Amino acid sequence: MIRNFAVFLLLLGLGAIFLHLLDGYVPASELNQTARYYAEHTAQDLGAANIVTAIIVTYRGLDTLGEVTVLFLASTIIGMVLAQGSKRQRALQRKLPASGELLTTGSRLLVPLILLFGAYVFVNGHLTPGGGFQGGAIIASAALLVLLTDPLKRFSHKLIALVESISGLVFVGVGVLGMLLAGGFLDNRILPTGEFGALFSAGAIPLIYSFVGLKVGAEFTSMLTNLAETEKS
Amino acid sequence: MMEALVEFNWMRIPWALLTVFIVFNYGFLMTALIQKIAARVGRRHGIPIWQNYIDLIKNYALRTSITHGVMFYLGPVFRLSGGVGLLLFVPTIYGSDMFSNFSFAGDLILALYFVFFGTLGMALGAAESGHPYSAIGITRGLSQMTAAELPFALAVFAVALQYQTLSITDIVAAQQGGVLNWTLFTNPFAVAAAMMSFLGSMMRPPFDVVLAPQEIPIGPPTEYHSSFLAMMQTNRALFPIAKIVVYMNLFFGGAASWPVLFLKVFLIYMVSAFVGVVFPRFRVEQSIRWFLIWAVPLGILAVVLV
Amino acid sequence: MVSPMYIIAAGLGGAFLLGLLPNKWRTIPYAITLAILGIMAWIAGSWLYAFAVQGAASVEIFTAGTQPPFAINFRVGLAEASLALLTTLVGLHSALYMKDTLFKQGRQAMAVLLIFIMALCGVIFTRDVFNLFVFMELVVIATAGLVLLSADRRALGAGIKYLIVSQLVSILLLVGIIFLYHATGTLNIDDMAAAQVNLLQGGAMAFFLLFVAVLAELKPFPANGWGLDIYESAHPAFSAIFSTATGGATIYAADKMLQIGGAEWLPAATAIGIVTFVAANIFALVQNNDRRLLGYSSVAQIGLLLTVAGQRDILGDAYYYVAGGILLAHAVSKAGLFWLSGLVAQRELTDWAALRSQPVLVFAFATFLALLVGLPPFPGFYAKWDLAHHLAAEGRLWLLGLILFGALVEAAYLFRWFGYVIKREARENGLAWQSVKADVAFSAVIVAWLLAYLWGHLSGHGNLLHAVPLLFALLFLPLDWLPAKLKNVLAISGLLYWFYLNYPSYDPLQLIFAAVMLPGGALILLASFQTQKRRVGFYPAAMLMFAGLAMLIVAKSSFDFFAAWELLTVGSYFLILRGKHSEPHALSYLVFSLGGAFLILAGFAIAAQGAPDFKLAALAQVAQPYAPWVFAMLAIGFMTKTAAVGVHIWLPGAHAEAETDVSPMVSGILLKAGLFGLFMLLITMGKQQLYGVELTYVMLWIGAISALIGNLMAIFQEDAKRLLAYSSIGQMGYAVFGLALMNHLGWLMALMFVINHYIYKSMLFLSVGGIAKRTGTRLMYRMGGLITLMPLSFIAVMIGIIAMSGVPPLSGFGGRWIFYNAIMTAEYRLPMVIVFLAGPIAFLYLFRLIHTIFLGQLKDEMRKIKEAPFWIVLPQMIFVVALMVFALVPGLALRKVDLYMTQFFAGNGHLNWEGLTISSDFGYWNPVAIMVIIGVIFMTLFLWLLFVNRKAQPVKQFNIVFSGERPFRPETTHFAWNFFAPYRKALGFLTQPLVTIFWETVSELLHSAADILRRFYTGNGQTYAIHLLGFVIIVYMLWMGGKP
Amino acid sequence: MDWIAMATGFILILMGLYGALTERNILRIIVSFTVANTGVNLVLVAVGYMHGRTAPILDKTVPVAEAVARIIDPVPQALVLTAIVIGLGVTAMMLTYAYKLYEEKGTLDVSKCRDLKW
Amino acid sequence: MKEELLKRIVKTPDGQEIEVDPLLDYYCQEGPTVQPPAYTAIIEKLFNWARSESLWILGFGTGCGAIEMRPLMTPRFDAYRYGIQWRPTPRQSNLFVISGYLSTKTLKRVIRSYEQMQGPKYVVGLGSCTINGGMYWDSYNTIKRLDDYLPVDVYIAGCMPRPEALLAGFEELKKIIRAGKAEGANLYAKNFEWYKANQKSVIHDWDMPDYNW
Repeated sequence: MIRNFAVFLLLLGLGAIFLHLLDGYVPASELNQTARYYAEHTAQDLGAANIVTAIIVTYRGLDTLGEVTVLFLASTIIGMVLAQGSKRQRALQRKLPASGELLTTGSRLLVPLILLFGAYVFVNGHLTPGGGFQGGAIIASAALLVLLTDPLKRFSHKLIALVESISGLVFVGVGVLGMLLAGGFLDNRILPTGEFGALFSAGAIPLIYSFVGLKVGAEFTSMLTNLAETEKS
Repeated sequence: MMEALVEFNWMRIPWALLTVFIVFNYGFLMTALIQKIAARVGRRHGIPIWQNYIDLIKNYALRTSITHGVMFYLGPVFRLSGGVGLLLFVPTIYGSDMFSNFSFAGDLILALYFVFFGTLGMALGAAESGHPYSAIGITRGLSQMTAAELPFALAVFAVALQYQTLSITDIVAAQQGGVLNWTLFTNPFAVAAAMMSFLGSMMRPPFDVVLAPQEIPIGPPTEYHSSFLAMMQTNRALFPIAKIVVYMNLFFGGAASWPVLFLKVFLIYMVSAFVGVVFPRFRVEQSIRWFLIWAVPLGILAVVLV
Repeated sequence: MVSPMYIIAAGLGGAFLLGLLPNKWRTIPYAITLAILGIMAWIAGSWLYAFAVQGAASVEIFTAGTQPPFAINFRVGLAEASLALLTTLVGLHSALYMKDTLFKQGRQAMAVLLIFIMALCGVIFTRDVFNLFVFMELVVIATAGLVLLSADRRALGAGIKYLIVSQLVSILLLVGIIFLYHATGTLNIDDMAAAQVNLLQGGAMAFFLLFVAVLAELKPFPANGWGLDIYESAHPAFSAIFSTATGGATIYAADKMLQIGGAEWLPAATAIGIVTFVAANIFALVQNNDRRLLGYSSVAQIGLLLTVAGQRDILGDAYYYVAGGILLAHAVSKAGLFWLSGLVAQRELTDWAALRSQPVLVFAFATFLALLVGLPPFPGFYAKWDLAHHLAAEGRLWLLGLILFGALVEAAYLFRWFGYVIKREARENGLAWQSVKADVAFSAVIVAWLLAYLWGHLSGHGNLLHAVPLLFALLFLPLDWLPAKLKNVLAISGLLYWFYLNYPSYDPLQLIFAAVMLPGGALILLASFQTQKRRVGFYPAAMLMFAGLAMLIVAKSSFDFFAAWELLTVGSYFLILRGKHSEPHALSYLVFSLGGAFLILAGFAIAAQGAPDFKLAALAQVAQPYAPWVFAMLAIGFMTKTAAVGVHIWLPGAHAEAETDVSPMVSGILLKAGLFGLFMLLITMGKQQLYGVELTYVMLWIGAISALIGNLMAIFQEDAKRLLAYSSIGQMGYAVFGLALMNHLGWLMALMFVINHYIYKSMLFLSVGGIAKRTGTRLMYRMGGLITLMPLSFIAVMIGIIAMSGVPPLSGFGGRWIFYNAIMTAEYRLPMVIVFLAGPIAFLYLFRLIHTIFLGQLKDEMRKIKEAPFWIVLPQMIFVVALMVFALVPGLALRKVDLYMTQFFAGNGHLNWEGLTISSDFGYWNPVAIMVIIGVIFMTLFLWLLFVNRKAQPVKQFNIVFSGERPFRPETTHFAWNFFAPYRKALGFLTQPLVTIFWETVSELLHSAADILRRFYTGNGQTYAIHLLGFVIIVYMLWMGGKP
Repeated sequence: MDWIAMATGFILILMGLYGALTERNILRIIVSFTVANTGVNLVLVAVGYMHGRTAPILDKTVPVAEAVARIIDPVPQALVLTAIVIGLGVTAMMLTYAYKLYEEKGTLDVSKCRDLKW
Repeated sequence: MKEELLKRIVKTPDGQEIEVDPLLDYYCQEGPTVQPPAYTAIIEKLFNWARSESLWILGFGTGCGAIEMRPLMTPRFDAYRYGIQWRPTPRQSNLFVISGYLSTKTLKRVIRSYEQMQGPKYVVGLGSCTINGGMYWDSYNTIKRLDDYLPVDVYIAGCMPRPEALLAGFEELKKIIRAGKAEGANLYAKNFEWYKANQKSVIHDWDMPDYNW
């Protein structure tokens, strides 16, 4: 009881801090220097329509690299932790009722569409809103749908790991190439920026972002499958 | 080293022996006289004056003796050499070169610390005898002596400060010319403290628990006999006189001639006799407390006020 | 030069590459991991080489080809390169260490490890705040993953707590970053620093959140429960990385944050740092799980680093030297200790005693502790010295005091642990020995000594490892396998040669101390010939002590003096620790000595007032407001070494429990170091007034009281060595009293005591040691009647007690004579009273010593014992001869120094030495004449008695008059137990152990406070999160207050 | 009016934290932390919002020339994306720990694993 | 034989086993030797005169005569006038006054004290009990003739002689000493075995060396 009351008090304090922040907050009237730079230079430097993607992939490419590593890390650790062999066999033998008619036919129809839509999203990352992460999530949702319909379905871990590692290596490779050929690590100008708005424009951004999409999709699916395979009940 | 031997006045040795002989005889006679006076206080006739000589001869005449080891021998030797040494390092007769003995070598501090020489040796010898009573006697003697020495050391320091010198001959010289400039009158607190400590060191009743005949048979010298005892008897005659000579020189104006010395020594000795005859015996912790409560404050006063 | 970006690329590339390999493979992925870690280390190392050796400027690395504020940039300077090298090396070694665990877990764990190290390097290099957040989160997740590697099942709980708290931290961090971005308009650290965050609208509040979040990562005091659990339960190799690399990287991140925050935030960082440092150290006092203790210690060290970071404004360019020294010392020692903990099977502190089976590991353990506590010659020592000086120069004394107090507490519990290792009995399978793990641990030792050399080289005060005496001492480490006799010859010749080498350069005062310490030490070392075994560890420790002493005497600057002081303290600690039951006593000795040493450090720091190289002679010119404080501190520091009353309780145990030949070394020689210090102090600073009280007058009283108390307590001891130890306190009290008289003869008396005390105390300790070896006991009442069986020891003890009691013929009387002449001209008289009482009391315990051991009744079991071993008796006989010579011709030693001292006291009261008589203004003393006269009287009487008793019948021990009865048994007739019972009744109240009770209550207070307060960590993850939240709120309320 | 988004973000954080710190069951803690993370993401985005401006996508409606005047601040958008992914990573870790906790201790109560204390 | 006097094996501090026989190890086994007057007659006459003038009595009172010795210290009789003094230890005393009947138990202590006295030592027997057993003539545990066990110099008859008789006895003893005939110690040394046989015939638990130095 006292703990809850203590937590409540502390959160009131934190609330005070946030209030302090809030009333000290004055929304900016126009872009600050970083944002203005991005707004002006993204188009002709990188040739990417979606400034956010440009920032994510090139300007703050290292963050993205970090993110991807976070995901890779999470999936490897889950794989490491849940990879105890014995549980996997027990999970297979258990008897399950067949999933509903609606679900099986629906999924059979929707899965390819979702996959296609996911691919579209991460391919056009530099033009339309969205990008590698969003596309990967969509692909993973497809995998989730498949698992929902048939919980005992096993994806081949080898394939997922392969996709994951290759896309990671490509990402790092492109980064290193950026350093060798262009201005710095993860610089996208190793490929021609092409004319503004076209599919094959903005240098290496689409390439990086699509591989990021594949990698994220692979990692999510591996996480999901690992969690699913160790399901007891 | 050699030139020191050459200029050393060889005549000093016979004079020193003469001093020892005089003091030795005077010691025997005076201690017998004091015992006779103490006896007369008890309405007894008391021992004949020359009894000490007889006892000495009788002890040397004893035909057998036993020994507990080397240290047993060294006990009385330390004791007597302590007594003789103390006598010789202090000038007995002021002014006469003959009787200033070897006082050229050391001075007040040597006298102060040489008292311990005899005590240490006696303690070692008695301990070698292996007798528990002698060990108990020594612990009592040493404990009492530490407390007794403190007022004396303070008095000596006060006197040294007063006369700004550590040489006994200078101190005696400063007290010449009339009774009034004795230290007794110029620095009474020091003398009071010194006399109290004098009582403690004379092994007379209030502080004679060390040699208590009934309680632990005469303490340290329990195992000593025949010629060892004879040597101790000579020291028991010689050592008090030597100590009193020091007291006399420091506090009572020294002695210009032998008769004056004999008289002063006798009177100082009588002080402890008077007190000894009247008072019962203190336990060791009582005597320590007595010294620390009564004698030491006087000594501190002497040191601070000088 | 390869761009540091490749470190990141290599780390990531390797991780993804490992992803490709099939699960079954083990050796190839492991090889890849090691290779990549090696490459990363090589890159960092090459950059460090570029900066350190070629002195290149720091380099900016841009990503994405655009200027920093608009893209993330890395900066690599000297600090970053060294930190990166540290991280990668520790990562590599830990990978080597965790070979079996990694093999069991497979390639995923190796990938996680690679990413973990890469992320840490990222945190070090990045100059972008959000990028810093990303790398920190990477570190969090990698840590959560790697924690599960541990064999300890409780790691799971630790992981959960860690994740809960890091979630909270990441929330605060994110909010802080975005609002800071909103305020400054940029995410780059350097731009933010330029933008004066505190003045901007809402900037201070945003920075506060960011600052608090980064600090929370550093495990500050109230909110560090979660960190400690990880240390306790994770795999030791991971804990090594976690405490060194993560600690280092995060502290560097915090330092970057402080650059943004500017000077207003430094006091906050200092406050949090010092609270963490002191609290963590106090909590560590009651730990008995080794890894949790190491956890507390690393939290404390990180707190200290934060404090140092908080002082970066006053440290100026020395900042990297001090912070680097402390950080690297912490890193290498923690890594080494965690790796060692992997070798020990059980987790109790006492189980580490199993290390004793491998002496190399014990040496490694000692190196790591010395490195951590900051003892010379390790970097921590130089760093603490400079830190203290800068703090004192700025007048931040309370901070200096807290740091030194924390360091003392830390030294206490670490060396208590060392005592367990050396002394406690080891279980048979205590050591889980694996050669790989041992090699990794030992590599840390090599790095430690390299760092020691490097920091010495960089320090402005001259490299300690260049000091010849110290090198000579360290030479004995590799030579430890030689037989003891050979090493002893080497040691003795080394000491004598060093004395001979420096003989012309000593001034008379130094000559006396040097003569006592070096040839004197060689003389006592003679007694070490009697051991047959190899005596592993004795000679390095002994020579370390002697090296410290040799350097102390010739020290010119305060740094050399203090370094020598700590060397001899450490050397003597290891020496005393060798005794069978000396563990608690050695610990109390070390804590008192280090306490004193830290006081001296504080004193020198305040005296220096920022001067880089402070000469000892400059002590005289210290400005008035500080001079008395400096004098007081230095005097107390030196008096802990001479065991003045109040700080004396370590001495009896330390000297009594030490080995036979160590006791004389420690008692006869080591106490003189304190006296030499006091001499140096009084020569330079002379009389000082503090609040109107004359400090030398206080010293006079302290000297007198310790003389009285020392002698008084010596009387009632039943153990012979304790008796001698207490008497040393008394004699040192005399010497301090002489020094405090502040006149020519007083100092001469102190010197006389230096020589006298060395001769007779070493002699007595050697003889008592020899007797204890033969009779198997030190209790006096169980011995007795040994005079016939051990005549040489008897002669030595008798001469010793005659000299010590001050009875005329021997040299003790010389000391008393000078004492009397000295007090004649002294202006204070009351302390004399106590010293006069202390004089005769010395008599009592001396007689007790000789009576109960040699005279009295011989016990049954002692009937057939032989004389003490030859090598113990030989030095005693040499001492007897030395005593006789010194008694006869004191001028030999004192004449030159007497002239030398006239310069200090304008010639009043000096002695003149014509022929054999020594005369002062008041009296004269002719030692030769006295000796001859007494000798003649003595011999005549002795011969007369021998002649008269030539037919005396020698009898045995029971032929005594026992009032007609037969003595029962020798034990019952030997009067020795409670020897001075009446004295105890009379003056017993003076010997109440008040000081002991005081110090015990202090330590009891600390331990119980720690024990109660540590319950604060309840073990519940949510409670830890609440603690963190509370910490944030408190810091907010305390610091932000009304700020915008 | 545009402070509503940020205020809701802060409120979401406080609610999430309250849930995380008082709930015993680890799954509920994970869920409340996710709520808190969404709150943070909301605040992140809200900071970047500028009144009367549009998304930073340069297409036909927002030509490159007047981009500076028409688009909102793109940087928080980029940051929020990374924050979301990192939030997901930490949540995945928490789920693994929850799974291991249940497997080890057989319970989902966080306060049960308190053996590492003092 | 008492337990503490039995031979025993003792372990020394360095582990060996040594055998300790208290009677042999703690006591000197030598017998007494005849001590002839060492110097010329004149010196011996002087010594005898000195020995007679300073008789130191051992404070060892047995039987009912000890009470008679006390008045000698009081003003009325004052034996100090004659150089007679009491010494608490046998070492320093020359005269051993056996002041009454002697049980065998006390005889054992008397023998020990007598043998611990030095050089020319004299024994004075008080009362008839020392002469012929006195009124305890038929008692099973008293000594009938003191002379069989110790060389006695003077007997002072009376069933407890008064102090004046004691003083007269001491005068008698002085005469004998001055005449040089008080050689009891040498007599004891000469017929040591005879004395010892008599003593052992009466004392059965003989747990001390033959001659107690």
